[in-house]
This record gives sequence, C-alpha cells and structure tokens, in this order.
Amino acid sequence: MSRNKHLVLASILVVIVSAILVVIFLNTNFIPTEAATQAKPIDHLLRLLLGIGGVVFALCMVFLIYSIFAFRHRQWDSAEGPPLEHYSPLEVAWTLIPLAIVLFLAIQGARVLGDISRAMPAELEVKVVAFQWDWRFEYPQYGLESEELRLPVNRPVLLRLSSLDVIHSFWVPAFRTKEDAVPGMVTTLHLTPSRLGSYKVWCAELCGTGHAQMQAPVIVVEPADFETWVKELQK
Amino acid sequence: MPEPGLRGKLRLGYIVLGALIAIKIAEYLVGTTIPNGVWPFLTILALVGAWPILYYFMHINQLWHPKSRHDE
Amino acid sequence: MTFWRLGIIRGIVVGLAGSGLGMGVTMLLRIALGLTAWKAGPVTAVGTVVGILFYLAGLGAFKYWLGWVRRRAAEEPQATEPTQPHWARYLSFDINHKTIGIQYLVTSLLVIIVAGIYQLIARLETSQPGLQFLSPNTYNSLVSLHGIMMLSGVLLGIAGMMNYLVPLMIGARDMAFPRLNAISYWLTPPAVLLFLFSLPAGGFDTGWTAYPPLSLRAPLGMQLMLIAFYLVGWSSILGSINFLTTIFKMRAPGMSLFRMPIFIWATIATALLQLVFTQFVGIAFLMLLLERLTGLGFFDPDKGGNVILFQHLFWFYSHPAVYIFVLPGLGVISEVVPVFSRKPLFGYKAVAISSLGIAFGGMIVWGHHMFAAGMEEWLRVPFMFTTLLVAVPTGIKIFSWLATMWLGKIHLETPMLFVISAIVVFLIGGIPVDLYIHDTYWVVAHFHSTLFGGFVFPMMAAIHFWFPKVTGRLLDERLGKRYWTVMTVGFLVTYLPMFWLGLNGMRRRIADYDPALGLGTMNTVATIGGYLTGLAMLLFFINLVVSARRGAPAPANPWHSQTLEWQVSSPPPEENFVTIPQIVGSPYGYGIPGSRHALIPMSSQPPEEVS
Amino acid sequence: MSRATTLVINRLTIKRLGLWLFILSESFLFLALLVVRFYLQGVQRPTELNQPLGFVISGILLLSSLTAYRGESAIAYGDEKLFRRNILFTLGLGILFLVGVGIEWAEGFRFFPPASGFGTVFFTLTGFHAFHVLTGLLALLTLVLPGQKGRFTPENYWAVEGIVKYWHFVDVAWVFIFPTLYLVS
Repeated sequence: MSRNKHLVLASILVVIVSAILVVIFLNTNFIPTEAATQAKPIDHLLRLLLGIGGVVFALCMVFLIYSIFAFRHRQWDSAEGPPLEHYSPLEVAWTLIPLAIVLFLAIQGARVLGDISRAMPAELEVKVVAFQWDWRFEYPQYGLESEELRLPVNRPVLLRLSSLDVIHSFWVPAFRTKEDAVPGMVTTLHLTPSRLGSYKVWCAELCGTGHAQMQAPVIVVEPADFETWVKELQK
Repeated sequence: MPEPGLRGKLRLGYIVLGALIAIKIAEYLVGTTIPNGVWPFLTILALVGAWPILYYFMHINQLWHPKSRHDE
Repeated sequence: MTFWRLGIIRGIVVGLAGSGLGMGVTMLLRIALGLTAWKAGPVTAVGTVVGILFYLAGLGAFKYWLGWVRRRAAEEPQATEPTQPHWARYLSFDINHKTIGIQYLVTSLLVIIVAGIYQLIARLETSQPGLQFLSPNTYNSLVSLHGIMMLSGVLLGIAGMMNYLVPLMIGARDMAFPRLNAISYWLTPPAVLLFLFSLPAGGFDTGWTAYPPLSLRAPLGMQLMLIAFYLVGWSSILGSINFLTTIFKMRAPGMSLFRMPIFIWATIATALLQLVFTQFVGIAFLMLLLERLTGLGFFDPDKGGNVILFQHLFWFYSHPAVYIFVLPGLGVISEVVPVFSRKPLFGYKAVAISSLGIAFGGMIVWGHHMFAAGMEEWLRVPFMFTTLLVAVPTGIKIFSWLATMWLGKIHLETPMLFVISAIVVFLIGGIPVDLYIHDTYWVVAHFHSTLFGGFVFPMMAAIHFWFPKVTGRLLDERLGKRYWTVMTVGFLVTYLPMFWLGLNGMRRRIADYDPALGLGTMNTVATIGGYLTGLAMLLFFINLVVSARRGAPAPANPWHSQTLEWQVSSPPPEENFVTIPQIVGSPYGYGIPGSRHALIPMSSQPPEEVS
Repeated sequence: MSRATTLVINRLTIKRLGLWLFILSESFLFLALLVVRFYLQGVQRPTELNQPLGFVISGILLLSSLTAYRGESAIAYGDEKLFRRNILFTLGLGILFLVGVGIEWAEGFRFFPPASGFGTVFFTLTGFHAFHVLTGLLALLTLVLPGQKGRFTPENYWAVEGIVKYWHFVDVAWVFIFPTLYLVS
C-alpha cells in the first residue's frame, strides 16, 4: 500500500471511532440526576470535556493501533523506516489547534464558574457548621437550628460554611457544587434546588476517623411544606 | 577597575560597603518615618542593596564568563 | 570483622547510638527545665535528627570532608576494599553513579512494593460497603502511607534512572559531584525506615496531603512521616543540583544542546522543578512539624495562623511534582519509540523544548487543587487556564511519538509494548477534571492513570530496555510479555471502574460507604484488578531475579540503538568511557544512510588518521 | 593553556555552578518564608519591635560581608596574613550578629511570644536565618583552623571562594528579611 492510502484509511477510521465515542459519551447517564440549577452548566461542561476528549482519544488511538498492525516488523534486520525528521506545517497545526481548544475550554470553564458562584436575589441564608463528625444547619432569618438541611424548591440558597475543628467539605452529589468548610474562615456556596426529594450531604475532605460516616440528610420540599416545618420548629 | 591588584580590590570593597550602608540608612529612614504604604520602596531598596553584593562580592558574572579563573 | 566494614552496618549501629544519645540529652534537658522527661513528640524528633547525622557519619559520608579539614585527603577514600565481595559496594557509601543508580532503583522498587501491599490491604476493605476487618484509623493510615510512600518511591525511581543514564548518555565519566550524589541516595534509607515505623507509631489519618489542622492532631506517626518526606525532599534537591551541573558542564565534545537525547532534556526540566519547588513542600512540612512540637501558630486560626497557607505552599510543590514524576517517563518513551520504530524521532526540537514547556507550565498551576478550598475567587480562572495550557506541550509529545511510529518498522518487544500501554493509559488519564469530580474516585483514577502512563509503564519499559546494559544479561522476553499482558489488563480492570465510581459519588479516602449508592459491584471489580496488578508485579520480580542470574549474556547493543550508552560494553566499564567520545550527529538518525551519533576512539589502538 | 590548567578551570566552573544552583534553591526557601510573613500578617508589625537593634545587626552583617570579601581578595593575591585576619573578623562579626539576634529573641519572648501571630513569623524567619549564619560560621571556622596554614594559594582557593560566597548569600537573605520584619507597615 502507498503512504497516502494508509493515511486515508486511518483518517476514515478516526472519524468512525470518534463518532461512536461521542455518541456514547453524550447519551449515557454517568451521573446521578441533577437537582439544582447550578448543576446544569457543570454537567454541560462535563459533557463538552468528554466530547472533545473522546475525539482526541479516538485520533490518537486509531493512529497508534493502526501503526502497530500495519507497520509491524518481526525480524531484527537492517531494515529502517523512512527518515522523516520533521514537517513544520504539521507540527504548527498540532500546537495551535490544541491551544485553540484549550482557550475555548478555559472560556467555557470561566463562564461556568461565573454561573455557579453568582448571588441570587432573595436568598435563603443557611449557616452550615461542620465538625467532627457531623453537620449542623442554622437558619438565621428564622432563628432556627436543625440537624437536617431542609430547603424549599426553586428558591436560591446562600450557604455560609464554617468549621469548628478541621477542614470539611460540603458536597451533595446531585447538586454538583462543592465547597470546603475551613476553620477560621467563612466560605460561601450558592445553589438553587430544582427537584423535590431527599438527598445526603457528604463530607468530601478527609477529616479523620469518622470521615466515611460524616453525612446529614438534605430534604428539598415545596415552599408551603417548608413554611410548616419552620413554624413547627419555632414553637 | 581604576586601580589594579589587591589594593584596588580592597578599595572597591570599601566603596561597595559605603553604598550598602547608605542604602540601609535610606531604608531605615523610610521604614521609621513614613507610617504606611512603604513596602514598594522597601522592595526596590532591598533589590538595589542585594545587587552590589551579588555582583561585586559574589562575582555572579563568573556564571556567564565561565572561563575566568577565580575573580581575575 | 568483615561485617563491620560494610558501610550500612556501621551506619545503622552508629545511627542507633546517636539516636539514643539525642533522646537521652533531650530528656535530661527537659528534666533540667522542670518538665516531664518523656514526651513522645520532641524527644523522638531530636532523637531522629541526631540519629540521622550519626548514621551518615558512621556510613562514611563525611569522611572526605573531615579528612579535608584535617588535611589528610591525599587520595580518594574507597568505600569498599578489593577483598570484599562485589555486592558489598551496593551496601556501602560508594560514589560511582552506576552503583548509586542501582541503589536508588532497588530501594524504589522495595518502597513501591510495600506501598502497593498497603493499598492492596486497604482495597480489600473497600471492596464491599460496611467495615470488614480494618478500623477507619488503620484504613486511613494505610491509604495515606500508600500515597506518600508511592510518591517517594517514584522520586527514588526517577533519581535511579537519571543517575544511571545521564552520565552514560552525555559521555561523562561520572556525575559532577559524586560524593554529594552518594549523600543524596543515603538520605533515603532512613526515610524509608521512618515510613515503616510510622504505622506502629499510630499512623496518620490525614492522607498524604497532611492538611492541617487534622495533621496537627494526628498521632506520632505523622511526625515520622513529615521528617521522612523532608529527607526525601532534600535528597531530590541535592540530586537536581548534581544533574543540572553534570548536564550543563560535562557533556562530551560535540554534544550541543540539540544533540542531546530527549531523556537528558527531560532530566533538565525535572531537575529544574525539583531544585526550586521542593523547598516549598519542605518548608510546609517543617512548619507543620514546628507547630506540632513547639506550638508556633502557622496554621491555627486562634493564634493568627491560616489553614489555607499550607495548601498554597503544599500544592506549589505538589502540582509541579506531577510533572517531576512524569517528565522522565515521557523522556524514556521518546528514547524507546525511535529505536523500536527504526525511524528518527519526529520533531526532535519540538519534543525537546516541550519538556521545558511542561516544566514552566507546571510552575503556575498549583491552585487548581484548591478550587473548592475557599481560595480567592479571582484566582480561579487563571489557574484553570494554566492547568489546561499544560495539555499543549504534552500533546506535542504524544503526536510526535505517533508520527515517529507512522510508516516505521515497528518491533513489538517488551519495552515497546510498555510504551504503547503508557501512551494509551496517559491519554485516558488526560481527560480533564472539574469541580464536581474533586475529591472523588474520578480523581483517584485520573491521577493513577497519569502516573501509570507517565511513570509506571515507562519505568517498566526502561527496565526492560536497559536491563541488558545494566546487568549484561537479557531479560526473558516471553515472561516479559506475559507480565505486560497481566499488568495492562490489571490496570484497566482496576481504574476504569473507578472513573465510573467517581462519577457516581464515591468519595476518596473512605473505609466505608452507603450500600444504598449501589457501588459494591464496581468496587469488587476494582479490587480484583488491583490484585491482578499485584500478581503482575510478582511475575516481574521473578523475571528480574531469574534473568539477572541465569539470563543469556547480552551483547553491547541488543536493540541497535545509536545513543551513547549502547556504544560501550554491557555492563559499562567502571569509568564508562575509556576515551571520551566525540559527538558528531543526532542521537536518532535511524534510516538516514551513514548517520552516526558518536565516534568512540578505541584506547587499544591509536586514533585513526583522517586523510 | 596546558591541558592540566584547562581541567582545573573546568572543575572550578563546575563547582561554581553547583554552588549557585544550591544558592538558587535556598533562596526559594527564604522566598517561601517571606511569603508566609505577608500571607499571615500582611504588613503588620508590633510597636515593641526593636528597630534600632535590627538596624545595628544589619550593619554588622554587612560589615562581615566586607571582611569576607577582603579575605577572599587577599588570598587571591597570596596575602595569607591579611586573609586569616579578615576571616577571623568575619567570624567575630558573625558571632556578634547572633548575639544581637539573641537579644532580640529575649525581647520577643516578652512582647510577642512564638505562639502568637507576629511572633510565629518573627521567630521562624530569624530562626531559619540564624541557622544559616551558624552553618556559615562553622564553615568559615574550617578555613582558619591552625592546621590550614599555608594551604590556600592564588592558584587554588576554591574552598575559600565557596564558603565566602555562601556567607554573602546569608547576607543577601538578611537584606530582604530585615525590611520585611522590621520596617514594613
């Protein structure tokens, strides 16, 4: 086979394989169902990364595996390949195209970061206090304290995280976002729960012996139910 | 160097030290008299003060003139 | 007493005595100050430090300098006498770079085995939800030790490869500072011992990252680990000074920068990173130690400290550390691919410079580990960009390898097979990370892929590639291929499930997880994969030992490579080159008629007259 | 130039590069410490800090750099007497510097103990620096031990050059530490 035929064949294979990979990546549900508006841009970014990653992976894999099969040489004789030392247009291309992709991804990422850390009007404020090895939630607007995090659906929430001892991290997989609770400072997290149901908040930063079990219930309810819960606790 | 040999070198040492002490005094005056916002000046003065030591005492230029023997 | 003549025996005995002395003096001092004599922290800390100094002295590390001060250094002191057996030099303060390289590599493999066994135990615990047989504290200690010991093992491994290869590849007779080189190595055995003692001393349940305030409360094992890694850190700083000086000043005549093998470029980039950044993790660990021992308030908010400070200092080293680990591996791949494709390395200059690109890119990415850590908001975006930016020089390397293989005459011997695994796995590891994934098993799978692709597989390729050179014997090719198969399959079975686990909410560093999440099956699969890699390693060691003793004798240049180290006998002579070679061309001139990398004048015959 | 001389010079440039790389690495240690100072304490400084004393010991250290330089220059021209005298001066000035730091520490323990915000920073920075001074002093001492008489010649005095370079580096570090601790506000 001539050199060009190899190239054409491999390119066709690249297109096929990357199409398959992209279709798989974009249509499989890898992750738990999203339950907060902040989850949308994060999931979008993840799929974008997987899509681009799939194409790059297919490109490299096809050329690698194709070379192994097409150019395998079994004897240790004096046969040597053509002395291609460099080809500048190709090298420039594989420097500039990844650079462009990286720039594009960085802009996308910056936008997502902006989206998820934006403050919303009329936020429900909750103080999240982490300690070894449990969580406590305070609602200063209502003068409440609770063992569970109960949130009304579709209302923006501002979490103020603090820690009494070591570093912990607030993570509800279905909300996607994550923020550390650091002793000596207050960190914030914005989220808007968008789906009813009960979830769990896990500690995502190793915090000692009880780290694996450090969790608390998170319950997203209708606003009316939230009001009743508040009234009941206030009594 | 205007004066070659050991005497010239020793004299150069005095000049460098004089400059260093002058910078120190300037630093000290800046630091003690101006109440705040002095760190940019101090940084510049520290850099200016470090250079003579690096250049005249530590002979940093030997690095890019590798053929020189000791400090001749 | 021949036994006493072994450096290591003297080192251990004198070191133990010194350690006892240090502890005794500290206790006396404490009594004098009116404190209780025994307090584990300070007493053992002083004991360890004094012990290490005594151990180095006992070993003979300071013999030359003390002799210099007393004007008794007429000639180079010999570590071993001719009457001692050959292996004795590996247990003594020997200053030949090849001996030191082998010492490093053997230590590295031992550390990696122990760290691997720790993780296999911990992995068994995690294969099903619920607590099986380990307490959470033991589990965390095992996982943490696995992390820090693997990192140390990797640092030792790259130091070993670079020590053995750099002087040979650039045509030098030894490193620039042979004694310093030996000290760099001998700092690490006490570190390994301290790591081993850490578990009986209570372990530490902080992860290898040792974030305060948790690490301030951890048991005594923490302190041993901090000192141990500090030693490893200094070992790599001193090593990097040696490598840089050697490469910049001791290349054979004719070897311009762009005639150096890529591995040398990788060494420069690695050593630059080590030289500068190891100081940061060193100071961070030292500050932790000081805060634990003396109550200085670096990280305690009540004393005006700041918890995040540690993370900045720590990641300032530990992210570039990833590039420290993978750069030599990428260098090895660049060496192996042209030899087994019988083609020149495609885009040599770009590949060479991309090593430096990765190094400089790696200097400015530390913050991406702290996205969720309460870092200043405005810092996030630049960090994200710089992190992604490192992908560009990495991509240049990968594309160049593929272009080198294209249209080549590819020989699928074991080193090449490992290189192929490395490229595949490295690509898998390259899939980027974002906020959701932070601190989950995705991260675990991601960095293990990067390290397997960037270090483990290339190091295995390197061992299979250079084994004939080092030992003068060939490795068993069939066993090598079997090992490769089991290792690659084991890797995929272990880590592909982990990507899935991470996406489904499996957090890192947990001994137990909620059965309701339905993660049990995949965890079991990952455990099976883990034991497969363990089995593979067993095959590897059998092959190493058997081939080193009974393998077929190796010719000087079994792979028909053009680089310098293959132009001398296997194993190389004591001083590498009887006559210093003259470098005349590219190291990868395969397929170019008449191309040569070096001319080595034979000492036995007079140099040829050029007419 | 004869081959032997070339070899000696090559060896010298190798040693120099090694030492400079070591100094580069060490300067990142001090850089990290300076960063710690600003990160933890910003530009705060307690009023009890003895600025005049700090100024005096800075002067002492600068002066010791001059004597070290004079010592090195002297041996480069073969003047052994001047060399020994200046290295001994340097040793004395170094010890004087450490005494000054000791006085500062004694005051520090009263006003800003090590386990408090500024104290932590102050004791760490001065402590690390003092440790470097101490190692420098030990190294300088090996140059003027009685047994070393007549050892260094204008052709071969690398030990002097290297140790004096290290001593200057300790001085440079202090040039940055002094204003950061004593003068910023």
